[in-house]
Amino acid sequence: MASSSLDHTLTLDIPFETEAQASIAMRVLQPDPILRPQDFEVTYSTRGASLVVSVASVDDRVLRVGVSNIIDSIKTIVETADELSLQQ
Amino acid sequence: MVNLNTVPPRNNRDYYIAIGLEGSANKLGVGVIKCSRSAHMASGDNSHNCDVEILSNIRNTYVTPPGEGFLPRDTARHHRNWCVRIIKQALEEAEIKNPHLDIDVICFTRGPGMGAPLHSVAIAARTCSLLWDVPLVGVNHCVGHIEMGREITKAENPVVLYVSGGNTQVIAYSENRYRIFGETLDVAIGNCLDRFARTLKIPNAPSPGYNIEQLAKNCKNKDSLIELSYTVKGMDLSMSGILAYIDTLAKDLFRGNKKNRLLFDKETGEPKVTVEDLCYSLQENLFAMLVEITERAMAHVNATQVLIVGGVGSNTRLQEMMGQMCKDRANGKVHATDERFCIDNGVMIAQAGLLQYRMGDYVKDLSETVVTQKFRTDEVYVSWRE
Amino acid sequence: MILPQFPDYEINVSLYENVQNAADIQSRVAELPYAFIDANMICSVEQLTAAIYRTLMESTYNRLRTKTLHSEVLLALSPTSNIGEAFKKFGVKSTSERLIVVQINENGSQKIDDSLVQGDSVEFKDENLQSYCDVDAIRKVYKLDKSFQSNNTSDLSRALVDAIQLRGL
Amino acid sequence: MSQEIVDTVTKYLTPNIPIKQISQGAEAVVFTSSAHPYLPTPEHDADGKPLQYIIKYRPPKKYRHPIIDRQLTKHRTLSEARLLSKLFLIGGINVPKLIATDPYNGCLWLEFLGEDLPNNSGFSNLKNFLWANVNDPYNDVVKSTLIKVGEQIGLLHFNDFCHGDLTSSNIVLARDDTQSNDWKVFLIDFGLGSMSKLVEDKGVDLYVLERAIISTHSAFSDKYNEWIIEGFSNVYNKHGKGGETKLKEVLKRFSDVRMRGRKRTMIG
Repeated sequence: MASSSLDHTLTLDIPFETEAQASIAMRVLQPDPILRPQDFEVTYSTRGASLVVSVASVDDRVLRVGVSNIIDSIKTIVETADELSLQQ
Repeated sequence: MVNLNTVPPRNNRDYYIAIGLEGSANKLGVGVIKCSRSAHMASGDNSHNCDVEILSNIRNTYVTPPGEGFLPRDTARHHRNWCVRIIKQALEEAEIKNPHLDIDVICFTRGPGMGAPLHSVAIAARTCSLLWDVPLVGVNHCVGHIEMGREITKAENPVVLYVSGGNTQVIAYSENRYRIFGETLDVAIGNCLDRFARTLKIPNAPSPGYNIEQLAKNCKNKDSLIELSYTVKGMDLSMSGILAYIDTLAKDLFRGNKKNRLLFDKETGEPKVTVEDLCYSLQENLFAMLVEITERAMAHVNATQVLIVGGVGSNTRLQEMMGQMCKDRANGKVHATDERFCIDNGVMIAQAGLLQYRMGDYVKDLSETVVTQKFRTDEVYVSWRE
Repeated sequence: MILPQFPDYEINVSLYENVQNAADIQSRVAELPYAFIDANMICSVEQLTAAIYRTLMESTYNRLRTKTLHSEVLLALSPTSNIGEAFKKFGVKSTSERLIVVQINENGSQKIDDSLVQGDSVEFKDENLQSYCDVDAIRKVYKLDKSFQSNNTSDLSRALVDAIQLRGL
Repeated sequence: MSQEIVDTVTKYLTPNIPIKQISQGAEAVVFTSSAHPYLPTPEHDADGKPLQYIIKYRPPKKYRHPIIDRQLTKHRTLSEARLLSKLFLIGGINVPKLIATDPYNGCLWLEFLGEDLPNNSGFSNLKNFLWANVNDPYNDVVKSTLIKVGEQIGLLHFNDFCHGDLTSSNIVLARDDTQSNDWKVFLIDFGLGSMSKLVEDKGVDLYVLERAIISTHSAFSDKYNEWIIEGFSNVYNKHGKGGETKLKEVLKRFSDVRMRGRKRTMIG
């Protein structure tokens, strides 16, 4: 019932340097629960070196706020990966 | 029997290295500690005496303009902006070249605190853990303060007064938990001082409480006091009424409300009371209440030591009053940690987290790393003490 | 008798029955260096000695409300701070047949003048006091309402001692 | 340092009153004495042993401002004395007898209650009593005693009084002879007590005691707290519909206070 009304959707495709980094980003993001699952859904997956974020929401506003928070977290992950990855 | 050496250090080292990340309020802190794996830690109750060496302790505080408090969203943004830079700086200062080999555990604050700032730091902690393949430990912020305080002061079993922006608790250890004997029934002491500082429109740097303390020191009329209610309820206390009342006084003083006879002379209309007097009376009253509930807990559990932790613990007047109480009470000793460790920092998270890690208690699945705003001190199972 | 906390005061208490000259004594109360108490209003030794204790306490901390220690004893017995009332309720009446005489000497000892009260001197002790105290009058003066049920003198006495300690505080 | 306190008290009570310190609470030092402040002949118990008396002294606290200290000492000494006197007048409530009050020096004389428990288990307050029964924690004597504890608190609250510091050390058990299992329950230490009709104060009282039991007897606290509430409810339920309604209000607030305590937002 609930998911049928989540008709505002968006898919983000975020390229990382390596497949491993994309997978790390997915695992970092996955654990956090969504505050209002009836209004907002998100799934994380990877395609090659890309992180794929699929979002569905009840309206544009909720979608915007939710996506903005996710992007904030992804920025931290990207910066961490860039600056703090182990030197080969 | 407590064995703190169950998990061996990585890379065949004879010492542990832990990094701690703290960001539950407006302070972002990262610290790296080193701790030898000495034989005496394998048995007995030595968690207060781990020979910790602090390799780095970096902090960055989000300071708001006078009259403003810090909001979760803005604080989280501050932490995100600084987090990686601070971690990098802490690693460099600690001369960590290869975190995969040189670090045993990444410790981060899981709560209590403001959700958004906690989360922003947890994201960085998880990423580091996966990048470096180093285990994670989620730490209770209050337990971090307690363990750091015990290590710094070598206080074995103190009654802990935890006083900060969000917490006012009297805690004592019993049967593997830090149990709360008394606490505020409404606002926290630090919050109370912060809010009064906002009414006074005094600067938030270095901290509102520090500036109130300086004003109180400059009070010219220490022989008299503005009468405030004294609201100790058993081992608990209430502060919201006192705050509301003194806030009204301050506002009347600024507005020049001559009808307030307590503030203005009936004949001349001259003010009888200064901002310094208000700060002095507020501190004297609130701190007397804090010391009293601490003494009550000491009497209840037969303790002779007190440890003050949390940001308000760096107030010298509070330390002085606590010291006097302990002195009069069977020559007990007060152990105020020094300011570097009273104020939120990463080292304390590393210290508590490392103890937990050495008992084999670390994150097995990232779902255990979800942060929580509400996380009571007595929820943590303290495996590292008898 | 000496109260341990106030060793400088020597206290004498005498109890008389079949008193003949109550009216005479009452007319001279102001000039005689004693406190005269109607024994019907006293149900136990502790009731009176608690009042004496309070008197010496107030004296030590300069808080006497009356001119002499003897008049202060009468006030101390009373649950209210009205001195006239205290004398009326607890002091000697022209019709009193049983009397307690209290003498407090600061520094040095004196005896109660044997010829003062014309009556039979008996021991000042609980059994004697209980046998003739007027429980109803006492309850009324100390405003003990019906909800307080004192089945024995010791409960009654305890309530009076409480009232004596806390008057005016 | 507490020698300084002993010296001060000795000076003020004079050496004619022998004192022995038995405890140093947070705000008061408690002594026993064989001397009565004003009774001319010594009192004895049923076995002919001379009675002891309690002297509860609130020393000046140097850590706090002298104005706050004087006010608190006087206020608490007097308020404790007043409460003891009022509570005695209510049938069924057991509190120590008030012997003398000295608000000028922060001193109360009280009746001595309780005994030393067998096997070095300490003085017979509820805390030590429960420890003494740790090997058989749910025995009938423990149960009936805890129900009586609840009844005392119930009587207190039903009559609109609150204790303000209800811990297991502030509940004293006394019995007529050392063979008896019939403990009489006394509430002591009313320094923070008050007359109060507020459900909130009553809820906090119950919460404070519950937490005291949890923190010192955590393994058995569920049952213990249940028995206390059983006794507490007995008192209210004796007063018909009105009593039951009042009981519901107090217990509701008690659980609210508990939830607040557990879930209070705590920001680092």
